[in-house]
Amino acid sequence: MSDTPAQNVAFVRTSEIPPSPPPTRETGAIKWIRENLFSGWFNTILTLIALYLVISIVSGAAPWFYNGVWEADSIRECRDILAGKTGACFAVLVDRWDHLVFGFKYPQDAYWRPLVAFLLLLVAAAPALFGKIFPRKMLILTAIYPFLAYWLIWGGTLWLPVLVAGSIVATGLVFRLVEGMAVNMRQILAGVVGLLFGLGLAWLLFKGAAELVFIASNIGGSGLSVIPYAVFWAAGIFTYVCVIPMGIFVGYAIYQSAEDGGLVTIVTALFAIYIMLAYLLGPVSGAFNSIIPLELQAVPSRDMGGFMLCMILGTVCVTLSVPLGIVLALGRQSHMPLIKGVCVVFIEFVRGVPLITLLFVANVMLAYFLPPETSFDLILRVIIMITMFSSAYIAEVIRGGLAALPKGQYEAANSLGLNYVQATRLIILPQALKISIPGIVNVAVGLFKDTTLVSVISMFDIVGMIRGPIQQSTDWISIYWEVYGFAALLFFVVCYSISQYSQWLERQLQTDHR
Amino acid sequence: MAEAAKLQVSDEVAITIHNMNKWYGTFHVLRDIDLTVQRGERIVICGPSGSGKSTLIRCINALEEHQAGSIEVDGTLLSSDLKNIDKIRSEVGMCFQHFNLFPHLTILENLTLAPIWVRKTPKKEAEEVAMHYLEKVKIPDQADKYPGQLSGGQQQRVAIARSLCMKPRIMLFDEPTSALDPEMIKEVLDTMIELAEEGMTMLCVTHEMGFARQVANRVIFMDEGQIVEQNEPEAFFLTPKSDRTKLFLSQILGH
Amino acid sequence: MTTLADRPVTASTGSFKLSMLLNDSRYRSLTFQFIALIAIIAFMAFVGGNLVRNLTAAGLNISYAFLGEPSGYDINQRLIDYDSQSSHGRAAVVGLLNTLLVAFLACITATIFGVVAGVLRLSNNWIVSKIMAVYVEIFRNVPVLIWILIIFSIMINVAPSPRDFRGDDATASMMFFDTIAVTNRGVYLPKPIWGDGSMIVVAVLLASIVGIFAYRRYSRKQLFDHGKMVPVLWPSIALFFVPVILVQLILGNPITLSYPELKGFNFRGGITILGSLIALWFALAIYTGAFIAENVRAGILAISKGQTEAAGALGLRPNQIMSLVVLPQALRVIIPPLISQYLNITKNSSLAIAVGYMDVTGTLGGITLLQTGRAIETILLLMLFYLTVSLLISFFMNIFNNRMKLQER
Amino acid sequence: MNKTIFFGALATAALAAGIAGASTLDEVKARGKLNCGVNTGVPGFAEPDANGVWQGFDVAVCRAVAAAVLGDPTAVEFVPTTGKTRFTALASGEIDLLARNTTWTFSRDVDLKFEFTGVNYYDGQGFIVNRNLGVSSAKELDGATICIQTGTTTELNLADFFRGNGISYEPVPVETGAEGVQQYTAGACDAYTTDASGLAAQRANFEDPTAHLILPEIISKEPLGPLVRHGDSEWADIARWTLNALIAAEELGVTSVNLAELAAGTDNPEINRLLGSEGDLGGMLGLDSDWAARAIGVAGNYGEIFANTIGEATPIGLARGLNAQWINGGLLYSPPFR
Repeated sequence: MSDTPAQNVAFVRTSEIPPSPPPTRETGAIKWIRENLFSGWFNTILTLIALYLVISIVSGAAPWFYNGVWEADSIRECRDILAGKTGACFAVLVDRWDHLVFGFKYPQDAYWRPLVAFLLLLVAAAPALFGKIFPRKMLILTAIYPFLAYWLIWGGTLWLPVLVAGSIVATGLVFRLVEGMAVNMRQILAGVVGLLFGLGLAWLLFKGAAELVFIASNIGGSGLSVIPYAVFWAAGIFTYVCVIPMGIFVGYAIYQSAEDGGLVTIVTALFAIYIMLAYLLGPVSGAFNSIIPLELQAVPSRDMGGFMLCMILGTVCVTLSVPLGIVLALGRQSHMPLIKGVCVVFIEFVRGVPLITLLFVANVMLAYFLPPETSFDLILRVIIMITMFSSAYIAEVIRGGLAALPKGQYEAANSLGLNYVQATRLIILPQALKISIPGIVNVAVGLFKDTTLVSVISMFDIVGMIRGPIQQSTDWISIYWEVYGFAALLFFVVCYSISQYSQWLERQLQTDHR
Repeated sequence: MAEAAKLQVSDEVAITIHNMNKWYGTFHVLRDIDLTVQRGERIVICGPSGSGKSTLIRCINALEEHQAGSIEVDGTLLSSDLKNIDKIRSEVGMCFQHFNLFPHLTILENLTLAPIWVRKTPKKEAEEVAMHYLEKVKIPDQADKYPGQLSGGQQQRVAIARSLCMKPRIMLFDEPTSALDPEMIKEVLDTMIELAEEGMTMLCVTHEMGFARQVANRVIFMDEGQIVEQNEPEAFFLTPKSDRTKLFLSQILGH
Repeated sequence: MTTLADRPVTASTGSFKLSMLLNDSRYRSLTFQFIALIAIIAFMAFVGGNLVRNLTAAGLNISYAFLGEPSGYDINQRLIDYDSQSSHGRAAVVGLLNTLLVAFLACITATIFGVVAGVLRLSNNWIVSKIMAVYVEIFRNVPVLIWILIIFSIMINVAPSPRDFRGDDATASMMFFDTIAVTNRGVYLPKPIWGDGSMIVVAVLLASIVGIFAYRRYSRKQLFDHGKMVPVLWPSIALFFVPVILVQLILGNPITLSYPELKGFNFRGGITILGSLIALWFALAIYTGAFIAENVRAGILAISKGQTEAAGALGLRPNQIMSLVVLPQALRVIIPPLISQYLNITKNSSLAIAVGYMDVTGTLGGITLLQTGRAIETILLLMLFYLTVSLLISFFMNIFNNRMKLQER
Repeated sequence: MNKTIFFGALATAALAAGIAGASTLDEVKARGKLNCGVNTGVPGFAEPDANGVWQGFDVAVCRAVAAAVLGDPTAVEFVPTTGKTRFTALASGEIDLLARNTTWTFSRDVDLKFEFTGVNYYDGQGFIVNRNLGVSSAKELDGATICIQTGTTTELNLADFFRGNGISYEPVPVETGAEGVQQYTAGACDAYTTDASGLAAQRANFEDPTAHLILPEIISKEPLGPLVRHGDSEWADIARWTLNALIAAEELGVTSVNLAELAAGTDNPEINRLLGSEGDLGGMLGLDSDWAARAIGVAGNYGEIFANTIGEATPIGLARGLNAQWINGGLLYSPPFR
C-alpha cells in the first residue's frame, strides 16, 4: 500500500498478495514444555505434583506386573514361585479363562458359538451405527441377527428362530393383504374378526372380574385391609358391568373400521401372529427339523455366565427397551390424563428405586405375581426387570428428543392430513430418535455396567463368577487384584469404545444437514 | 390491479365462517368472525401482530379449535368428527412462516409423503406429480437434496409445492415471506402470483402490500380479534374508512 | 403445546351415535382411556389373583408384624441407639440413616472431586489435563460394583491392621502426633469433649462465621459505593480462627480432645469412621466424581466463547470473568445433571452389602429379610424408602434449581 | 402395554390354574430332571470344579435323590442360591429340594412352611483367630472385631453369645465366605465366625494354616439338612428316606464296593429290605424296589461320601465328630427300614 498516494482514497487492487508462512519464533519441544507445563508458579506446582503421582503409581505397579506369574495351578503354587516377591498371579486368568468369559457351565465344545455371535454382532451393528459408511442393504443383516444370535447362543433347532422370523414377516404380509382388500371383502372379514375379538374380550373380562372378586374375598374386609377390600370389590363389579358393553363395543369398532381399514388390519395381523406363535411354531419347527435337522446342542439359560452373560443381558435389554422406551415417551407426551399418568408413575417409580431392588423383585418376588406353575427362568425374569429399568431411562432421553422438535413439524404433518400414527412414525420419531441417539448410547453404557449387579442375586456373571466359584474354590481362595483388574479391563475396553462412538456420533450430528 | 380483475371468481362458496369465536384461556382472540370466501377468491389478511389473523386461518384447517360458531369448508362442517377434519385437511393446503419442511427427508420425499400415505397414490405416480410441481416452482434440480441444503426462498417454494401435491382446492398462507431475506421474498411471491393466476382459492396472511395490490380480490384488516375493515385492494389502500386502518397503513407504508 | 392426539373439539351437531366414540374427538380420548383403565384393572386382577393364590398355596400371608419383633442381630454402625434386642423396624431405621449418611458424604465429596477434575481437565497444563482425562475415562467406563470391591480390597490390604500398631516392633504408627489412627478397620479421630464453658467457644465460632459474612458484605458495599477493593480472603481466615483460639485460651481450654488409644483388640476412644463406610464413600465419590467432572466441563464449555470475549472486552480480569460471567451461567447447565448424579449416588449406595456396610438394603433388605423370610414386605418397604428419598431429593433440588434460574433473569 | 400378550397371559393363567396341584414327584418325573438348590460355593460342600461339574457333600444328596427317583445321578439341575434367595426359590417351586447348608430351626420349619427331611451334617458355630492374638477362648474376645457371613443364623447366635456372656464385640458383616477370609487374613477383623466345618475348610487354604486357631467354643447347634416345601408329604418322604438310606447303608456296612453283591440278597433282612430284594418299600414311596440301591450306588454310603468330599483325607480335613454313626458315639441314627 505504500505506493498508494495518501490523499487518493479510491483504490483498486490489481494483483493478489501471495500467502506467506508465519514469522518463525521459537518452536519445538522446549517451547511446548514451557507453554504447557511450566507457564507459571501454579502450573509448575501442579506439574510437579502430577509427575510425582504418575511416577509413584508406575513404580508401585510395575514390579507387580513384571513379576507376574502366568503358569500355576493354584494360588499356593503361585506363592511358591514368587517366593516372597511382590507379583501378580495372572495364572488364575489362564486357569479360569473359560469361566470368566463363558461361565462354568457353558459346554466347552460350543465356545465358538458365542464367539461367532459376538463377531456377527459387530457386523450387524455396523450398518445401524455407522449408517453413512455402510450400504443400507446391510440393515437386513441387523434384522436377521437377533434370530441368528439366539440360535447360536441357546442352540436347539434352527427352524425355531427361522419360523419366528417367518411369522413376523407373514404377519406383515397379512397386514398388507387386508389393507389391499376390496372394501366389501374387508367388511366380511371385519365382521368375523370383530365378533371373535368381542367375544374373546368379554370372556377374558369375565374371568378378570371373577379374579377381582376372588381377591377381595381373600383379603377380607377388616382392620387395615378395608380399603383394598373395597377397591377390589368395586373393580370387580365394575368389570362385570363392562363385560358385555366392552365386548360389543370392541367388536363394533373393529367392524366399523372396515371402511378405512385401520383397526381391522392391525387386529387381524395380531391374530395371525398369535396363532402362528402359539399353535404353529412348535409342531412345524419340529416337523421341519425331523425332515432337515439343523440343530445345535441346546444350552439352558442358567448355564450362561461370565462376561458373556453381561454381554447377553446388555444387548438384549437395550434392544428390547428402546421400543418400550418410545412407547413410554409417547405416552408421557399424551394429553390423555390416564395414559399420561400411568407412564409418569411407571417412569418415576423405576427411576426412583435402585436396580438392585428390582433385581430382588425378579429374584424373590416375581414368582408370587406369576401364575402358579409358570416357570420363568431366572435369566428371563432378570431380562424383564432390567428392560423395565432401562426403558424408563430411555423414555426420558427420547422425551428430551421429542421436546426438542419444533412445534411446526407437528403442525405441518397435521395440515398435510397425516393421522397420529403416520405422523409419529414418518415425521416425529425419525427426527426425535436421531437427536436421542447419543443419550440412548449413554444409557446403554450405564446399563451394560449395571449388568454386574446380577451377581448380587446369585447369577454368575463375571463378578459373580469371581466372588463365587473362583474366590471360593480351593485353588484360588484369596485372589482379588488379578481377577477384578481383568474384569475392569474388559468393561473398560467395551464401554470406552462405545462412549467414543457416542462422541463421534454427537460430532456427526452437529455437522449434519439440519 | 388490472390483472386481478381478470382472474375468475366463481359464485361457488368455498369457505363459510359464521359467528366464530375463540378464546385462549380467558383471552378472547377471535370475536364474532363472519367471512365467506368464494371459490377462486384471493384474500389477503393483514393487521398488527397479535390481532388474531394467523389464528383465524389456522382455525380453518383445524390446527386450532374454535369454541363457538361454525366453519364450513367446501360444504363440510368442521366439527369434532375426525373424519370431517381429515376431509377438510386434504382439501386445504397450508404454508407456514418457518416452512416446516421435514429435515430428515429429501425434497422429493417431502413432496411425496402425504400423497402416498394419505391419498394412497402409488409411489411412482406421486413422484411424477411431485416433479411436476417442483418444475412449477422452478427447482426440479434440487429434488434429491435435503431441506437444510436449500436457501430460505427455495425451502418456502418447496413447502408450497408440497401442499400442491395434495391437489388442494384452497391454500392458506401464514406469513410465508416474513422469515426471508429481501432477495428471496420476490421468488416466493412470484410463485404465489403464478398460483393465483391459475385460479387457486387463497387466504394469505401477509404484510406484502404489493402482493395484495397485485393479486388480491379482497383485503381484510383485523385488529384485536375482529375484522375491522374489508374491501377491494384499491379502495382499501386508497380510501381506508376506519381510523385504525389508516393508522396501520400509515405505519406499514410510511417507510 | 399441540400434540397430534390433540384434535380440536368443536361445536357438535346431531345426536350421539356409537361411531362417535371412535371418530369424534370429544369422545375418542375418553374411549382410549376407558380401554386403558380396563387393561389396568385386568392387570391388577391378574397379578393380585396370582399373588393371593400363590400365598394361599404356600400358606403365607402378608403381615408387617415382624417389624415390631426383636431383630436379634447387631449392627456395627448405628447413628441411633440400637442393640440386638431392638426391633426389626428400628434396625431398618438404623440402616436407613446409614444410607442417608453415606449418600450425603459421597454427594459432597463427589461434587468436590468432580468440580476439581472438571476444571483441571480444561487446564492449559498438558500433564494435569491428561491425568484428569484418564481419571474420568477409567472411572466412568468400569462398573461401580467393581470399583467398590477394588477400593475395599485396596483399603483392607494396604492400610495396617490394629495389630501392626501393637508391641515394641510395631510396623505402623499413628499420625499427627498420635492423634489419628488409620487402620484397615477404619479411621480413628480425636473426639471433642465438651467441658464447662465450651458453649461460649461454640457461640464465638458461630459469631465469627456471621462476622465473616458481614465483612464480605461490607467489602462489597465498599466496592459498590466507594469503588474501593478491600481484601477479603486473609481477613476472613483470621476472623475464623483468631477469636475462637483466644476464647479457648482465656477460658482455660474448655474443649478438650479425647484421643483414640489402642486398648485390647481395637482402638478405643475418639470418633470411629468404619472402613466399610470409608470404602463405600470413597468409591461412590470417585466414581460419580468422574461423571460430575464431565458435566462441569460440558457446562463450562457450553458457555460460549463469546461470553468470555465479551467480558474480556469490557475489561474484566480472567478470575472475574470466571466468577461473575462464566460460572453463574455454567451452573445453570451443570445443576440438572448434578441432581441426577446425586440420585445415582443414593441409589448406588445400595451396593453397600458388597463391603459389609449396613445400609437399609443390608438391614431391612438383607438380614431382616433373611431372618424373617418376609420377602414381599421387606422389598416393598425398601422400594418405598428409595422412592421417597429420590422424590424428595429431586423435589428440593428442583426448587433450588428454579431459584437459581429466577435469580439470573 | 401390549394388550394381546397380556390377555394371552391371562388366558394361560386361567388354564394353569386348572392343572395346578400336580405332585412334586410327578412333576420331577415328567421333567426328567431334579431341580436342586445348592450354595453358590462352599469348599467341600458344594462347588463347581474346573469343568463346571458340581462336587461336594451337599451335592451328593441331590445326586442320590435324583438317582433314586429318576435312576440317573446326573439328571440334576443345580440351582445356585444365596442366603437371600434360597427360601423363595423353594417356596415358588423353582427348585424341588434345597440341599444347601441350611440350619433346621423352628421358625423355618413352622413359620416359613418348609419341611426339613433330616440332618446330613451336625454343625456348630465356631471362631477362628490368629494365634499371635493370644486368645484361647471365645470369652476372651471382649471388644474384638468379628467377621460374620450375613444371612445365616450365625448372626443371631453371635449376638446371643456375647449378650449372654456380658461382653461386647463389633460385627463386620461379609457377604461371601471368601470376603470373610479376605478381611480376616488382612487383619481387618480379629476373629472370623461361621460353622465350624466352614472354618476348617477355609483354614486349610490359608497361607500358613498353623498360625490360626479354631477356638474350642461351639456356640450353637447347627443341624444342617435338606428341605422341601410343606404340604407334599410324599415328596418329603422320598427326600427323607433317601438320606436315611445313605446313613443306614453305612450302619449296615453297605458300600459302593459290595453294593451289587448285597443287592442280590443277603441273610440280613434289613439290608434286603433296604436294597429291595425283600418287601416293597420302594413301592410305598411311589418308586421302584431298587431305589435305595441306586441312591447308594452314586457315591457310596454316607461314610464314603463324607470321606471323599470333606473327610480327613481331603484338603478340608474334617473329622467325623458328631457326624459319626450312633454306634460309634455320634448322632447319626437312621430310623429302621421296615
